[in-house]
Amino acid sequence: MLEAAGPADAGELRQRVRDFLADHDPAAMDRLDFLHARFDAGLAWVHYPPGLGGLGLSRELQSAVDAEFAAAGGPTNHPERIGIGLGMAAPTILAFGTPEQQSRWLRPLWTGEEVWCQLFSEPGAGSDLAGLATRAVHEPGPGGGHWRATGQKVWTSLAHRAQWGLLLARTDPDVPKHAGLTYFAADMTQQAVEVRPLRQLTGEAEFNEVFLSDAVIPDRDRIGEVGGGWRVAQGTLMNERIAIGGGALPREGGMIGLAAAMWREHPELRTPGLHDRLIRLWADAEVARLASERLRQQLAAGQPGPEGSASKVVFARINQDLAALELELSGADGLRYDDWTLRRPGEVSFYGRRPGYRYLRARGNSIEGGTSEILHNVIAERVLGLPAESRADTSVPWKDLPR
Amino acid sequence: MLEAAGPADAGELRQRVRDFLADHDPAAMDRLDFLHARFDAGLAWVHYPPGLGGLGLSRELQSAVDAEFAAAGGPTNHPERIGIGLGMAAPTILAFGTPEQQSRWLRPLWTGEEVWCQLFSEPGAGSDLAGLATRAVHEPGPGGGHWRATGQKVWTSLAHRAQWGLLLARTDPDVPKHAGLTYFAADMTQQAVEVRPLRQLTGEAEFNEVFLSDAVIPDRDRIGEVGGGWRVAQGTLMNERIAIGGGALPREGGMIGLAAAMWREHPELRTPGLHDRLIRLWADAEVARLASERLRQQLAAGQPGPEGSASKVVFARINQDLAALELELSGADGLRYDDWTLRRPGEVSFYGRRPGYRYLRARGNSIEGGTSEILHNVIAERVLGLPAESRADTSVPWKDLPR
Amino acid sequence: MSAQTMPDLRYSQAEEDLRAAVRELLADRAPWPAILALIESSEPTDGALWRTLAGDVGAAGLLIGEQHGGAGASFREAAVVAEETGRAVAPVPYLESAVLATVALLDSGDQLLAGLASGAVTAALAIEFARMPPASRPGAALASAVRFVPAAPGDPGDRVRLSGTVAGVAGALLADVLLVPADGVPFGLYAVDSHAPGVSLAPVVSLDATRPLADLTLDGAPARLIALGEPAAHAVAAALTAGAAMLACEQLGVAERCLEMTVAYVKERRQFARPVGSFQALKHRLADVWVAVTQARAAARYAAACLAEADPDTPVAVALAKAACGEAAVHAAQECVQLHGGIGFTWEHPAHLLLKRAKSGAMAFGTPDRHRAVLAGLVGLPQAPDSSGD
Amino acid sequence: MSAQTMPDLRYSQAEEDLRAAVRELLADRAPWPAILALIESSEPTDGALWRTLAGDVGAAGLLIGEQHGGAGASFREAAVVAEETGRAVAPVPYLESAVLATVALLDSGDQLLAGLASGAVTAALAIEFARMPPASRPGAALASAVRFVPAAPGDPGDRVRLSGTVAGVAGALLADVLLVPADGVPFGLYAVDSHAPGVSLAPVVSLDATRPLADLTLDGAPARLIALGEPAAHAVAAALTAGAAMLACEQLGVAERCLEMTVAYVKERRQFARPVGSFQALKHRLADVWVAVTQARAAARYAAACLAEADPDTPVAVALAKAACGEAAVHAAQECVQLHGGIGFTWEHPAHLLLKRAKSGAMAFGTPDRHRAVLAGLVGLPQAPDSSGD
Repeated sequence: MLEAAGPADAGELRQRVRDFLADHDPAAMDRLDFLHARFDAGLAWVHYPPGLGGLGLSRELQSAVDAEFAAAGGPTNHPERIGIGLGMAAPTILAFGTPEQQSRWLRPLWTGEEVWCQLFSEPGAGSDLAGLATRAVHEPGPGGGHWRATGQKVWTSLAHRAQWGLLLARTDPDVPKHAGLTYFAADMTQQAVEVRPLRQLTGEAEFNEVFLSDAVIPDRDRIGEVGGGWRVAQGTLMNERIAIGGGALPREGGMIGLAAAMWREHPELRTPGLHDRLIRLWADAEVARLASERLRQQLAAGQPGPEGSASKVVFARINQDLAALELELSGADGLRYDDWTLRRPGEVSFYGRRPGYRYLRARGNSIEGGTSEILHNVIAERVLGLPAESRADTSVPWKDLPR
Repeated sequence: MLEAAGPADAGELRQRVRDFLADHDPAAMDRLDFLHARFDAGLAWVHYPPGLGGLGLSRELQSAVDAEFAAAGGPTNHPERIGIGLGMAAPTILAFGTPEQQSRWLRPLWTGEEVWCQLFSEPGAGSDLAGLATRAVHEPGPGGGHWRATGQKVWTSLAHRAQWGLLLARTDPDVPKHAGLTYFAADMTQQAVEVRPLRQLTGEAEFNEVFLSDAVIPDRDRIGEVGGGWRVAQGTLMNERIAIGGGALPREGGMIGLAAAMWREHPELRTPGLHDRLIRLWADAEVARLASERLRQQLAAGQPGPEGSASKVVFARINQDLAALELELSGADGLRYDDWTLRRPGEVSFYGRRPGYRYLRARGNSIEGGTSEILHNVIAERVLGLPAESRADTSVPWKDLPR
Repeated sequence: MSAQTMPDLRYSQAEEDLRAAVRELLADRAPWPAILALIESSEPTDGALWRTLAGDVGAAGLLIGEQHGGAGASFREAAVVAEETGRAVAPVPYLESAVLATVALLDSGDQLLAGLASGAVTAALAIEFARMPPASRPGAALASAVRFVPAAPGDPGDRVRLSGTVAGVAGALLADVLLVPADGVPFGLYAVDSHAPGVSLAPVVSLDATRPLADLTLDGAPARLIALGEPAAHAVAAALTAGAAMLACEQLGVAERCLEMTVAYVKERRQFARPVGSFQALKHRLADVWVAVTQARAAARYAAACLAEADPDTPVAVALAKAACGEAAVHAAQECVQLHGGIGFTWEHPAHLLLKRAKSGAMAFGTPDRHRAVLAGLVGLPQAPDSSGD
Repeated sequence: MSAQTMPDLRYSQAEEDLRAAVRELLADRAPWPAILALIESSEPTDGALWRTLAGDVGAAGLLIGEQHGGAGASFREAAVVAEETGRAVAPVPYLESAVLATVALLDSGDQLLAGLASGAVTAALAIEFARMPPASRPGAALASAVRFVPAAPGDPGDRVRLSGTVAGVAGALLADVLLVPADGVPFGLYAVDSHAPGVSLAPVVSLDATRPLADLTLDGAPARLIALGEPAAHAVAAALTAGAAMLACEQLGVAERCLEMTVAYVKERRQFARPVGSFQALKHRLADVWVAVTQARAAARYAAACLAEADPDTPVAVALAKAACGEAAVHAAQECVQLHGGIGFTWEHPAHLLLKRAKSGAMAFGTPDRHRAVLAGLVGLPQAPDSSGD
């Protein structure tokens, strides 16, 4: 892929990293100081603009940069712990934030000093996100005044560790539901925000419920226009789906690698029926990997396609089928579980723990980040142009909708 | 199953057949004379009422009667050639016909002297049967006058050999579509009825198109009330679905037997992946057979269940998957076909000819007699009680519907 | 079994009456919140509920002859109780004690049967819950890791001592008596008091927390001989076969409950200002679940009927039912979680109880896949040779 | 092939230009009514259209080097033409002559290449269309039923005579030259004039009537040696591998056309006073077809790229593509027929042309199932032993 942007760029970039490393010895510097310097040198995410941690280069060049830093033993920003910030908040802030917001938020986001979470779903608004009920009311004051938000959010990863929450709230109940939403960054550390663990069928509490009780949000932390929150949220969700379904992996990366390894290491567990399922899933997983790669090449070349929805749908199906296969392949061990104790894991992993956990966790893959049903609708209506479902709910004021 | 009605009945019935055979030597009698006598003795279909070919007994007793006649070498009415008459017309006439109609039609129907066909579907009314456009207009006269029917019907098996057609036509375009239909028996031999072969993707013309141009139907040949045709047609369709999906078969009857035989006879064609598909389908087919048997037991005991729709859906899926499997199992031979020449077969068979034909013919199993999509709707709405699709078309006059 | 002798696949009125009694008891005593609380406790089986079901309702004695105080009923009735315990994900060892252990004892006419029939005694068959019933080679498939050792001085004549381990035994923690298959010369079935010295049971964290498993270790535990040689092998094989069939019926109940719960939810849950059950794609998927349930029900009834009549088609019937009901239950449970959306993914909602019961049950006594492989052998559809090198 | 060296899986502008030219020609010259008429005629291949595509558009010479008058393009461009001939179910022997026969000749540098490149000569590889490409044991898999016999008196030195039969050869009826693999000592590849004495071709009624097959019988037919021994085996193996990959690309085109045709139809067709494409269950099924197409496209592109670069991952890429595209095409075609309802089941509607091309193509050069079996061997996932007797 380096060839796509011309080897001169890649070489020059590698040299720039080496020059930076010559001036900044990771072994001799404080971790945060090093990360700040890397950000300020535009070597955090090279496809971001200069001044915001990048150099305005192709996204594909990042892997060369990361490889150079890794080879030199540079500290990382622990991307596995700040996935929502990197995958969803940062692109949203870049696309919809003001210059002030970008300067204020992106640096500590990237270094991991400030963790972000996402306050979208509600108990009554899952697939129908635009129907959400959390209210934000404006109170005038200097600097645009502030907003007071009240409501309940669910399925919030990392809320208990987050400094900021990407909040979608209803600011005008008197207009149709999509038009009355506004997007904010809410300070999660204030008293008016209560975070409670939400336990899943795995036994873990990977997610949280978040209760907002007159939480204060300065108007300067509003992202996008008042009433324009739906559009901003769509951008965030698109990035979420790509993040879940489209991660770049080597062959046999992810769940297929675990299943294939168990197959190879345990000849005594093999059955013919499982072999047929395994090789079908191996082929499906490898083809899905190629399709994700193709999508990434298109994105890098500025030809975004609608295939991101396909990647997420395919990922969920394959992951679920593989997890089930792995569990059945486990023989008598498949009837056991490791631990049902309520825990709050520090990071999200689809591939951690044992087969029983992976089987149960994978059931969520077709629910989180847009259910497979919603993504099928998106494909049918936006890609294939089939008629939309008849919708009684898009033209009447939100407050008049039946609930 | 004989036990269900008590052995005394079965024994008595067998004796009655033997007594009949003692008086009517099949070897010495004209075929039709024999069939007429059998009908008049109530031994045609024992579950029909006395006087209409039956004895008012349990349907399950019929197999014992048929076995006795077969053992004695009695002529049959060639049920494979008059399936629509036996499976659809007769139950409809029995349920909705007048005593005069029953006396007039059932005897020649059963003997095969008069072949019946079904004039329901139209080019513009497939799944949406109630939207059909064939018009029938009443003209007063003695004996209730007559009707004149004009329109085009499709997917009519046996139309070129039929004496009678079960016709669903619109008699009132000014009321909502379901309310404006009336059910008739139309004389297919009149000049105003033109039958053209309709060729399928198999190359055969198993079906026909039927053009009615002011065809005359005496009012005495109307079945059910004017405007009550939809209810009568629903009865016919229910019988059609049971006929397609629910035939009693021995283990490995039907398509699974063909595929299993090829597997056993051609070890050189076997592959592991096909084995997994075959044994899954063997299990599915055997379970479907048990489910059909259970349905038949419920029907015989007067406990009709909604499982008939399931049988039809399952039959179509298994038949299609098996036909595909058989074709792939054929190796190089699977790339060949027997004959594309346009032919009008004398009888319908899903299992005839070679694997290529069976593969193609099976594609129709999920379309004919109610598509699998419509049957899924029926199950979801009538069995599970899920909300009906929003229908704009059921309350406005038929003539005002967009087309 | 030919079509001519097809058994009655319907439910009799007596079976429906039994079903109603069991359903009422379980609905009353084991509602979802109670089960969710139970699985977090130290004792995830409800002993009191089990005693009521076993003794008062008579579920424990269904398969036991009247001469031993049982009901002398058949696997048809036992199947109906299994369907109901499945529906309720009931935290009781019905399958373990009233089917597995009871069937293992039936032919012996052992004195324990009276205690089992009355509900006074609960037993478990000490065999791995994942174990396939033997199909074509019963002897070979019944090897046990437990060995008998010569009787100790002072032991009565019918007593020996057993040593060895059996992993993943279902129902052992609540059992008074463990029925232990042991190898030696020859294979034998023994009764061991679960509180006897030399018996230790280590609880296992099981995927289905409502059905606790335990690893059994015997270290010279005193044992009483129940059956020896061929009768012992036959007793264990019969228990596994019956266990697989009744577990299939239990899974039919799981699938039915999943479907009902999901249908009820999608009628209530509104998104986009409509019940989500009005969306056609969901309707068709639920129709598919219903179709799978109708098919599984026929397979379950056929297996119960074959067992009840000791029909020679029983191995085919059991393999069919175990595969069909296992897949139907998992399919229904996965759709139940999915169509409940986020709420179905939470610990507080009972959907996961059904999912774990479904998936565990599909693997216990052999996966659908393994049962289809057995079926292939039974019906003469041999596998293909390995062709990956072609 | 590692992720680091992942080839470009997109289409280049040059490829899109080539696609547009081919699509325009085929739309103009081979609309559905023309194809439906053609398959009822005595000559179901459109020779004139083929000459235009081969010569004027240059499709026949894409893979042939410039020194022989070809375009010196790669399998990436050839794949795009295959996608288009698939989309159109084009009644031309592109795959047969411009891929199979051409690739068999490429390494030999034979004089026939110039004729093939210009479109003046059409050739066919005399091998059963159902034949799998050899995966791990090329030699063993290439046994031929044709035998060479000593040259007749008066034959030139490079001529021998061939006898034997090859069943189900694609593209033979229109071919000027047949390239015949023959066993003897050693294996060889020969060119035979299709009109020479001793050559007889019996047309086969093929499942895909737009792709006629023929049974070839050689009875002392005069033949010219192209390659002998290892080069001959390599040439035939390369042809089959390339044929399978380009057929996969053709099937991608079939799948795309099925999807487009179906989407267009369900937008137009009204039942219940709504377009049937507004029913959500149908929408989700069409979304599934689109997803399958996106996946198949990546697999097809990867196979073409691997072939173009002679990448060592080619066997994996071809097996993946042949399986994925075959299943996608059949899936899309079956849904095309189903969602057209009755009209899709008629002879007059073109849906069956796509269905037959899809199903035949999925079986030619080996079914998806057989390619997955090969894949299992290539990636080290060995089969399980037969367990039906357990």
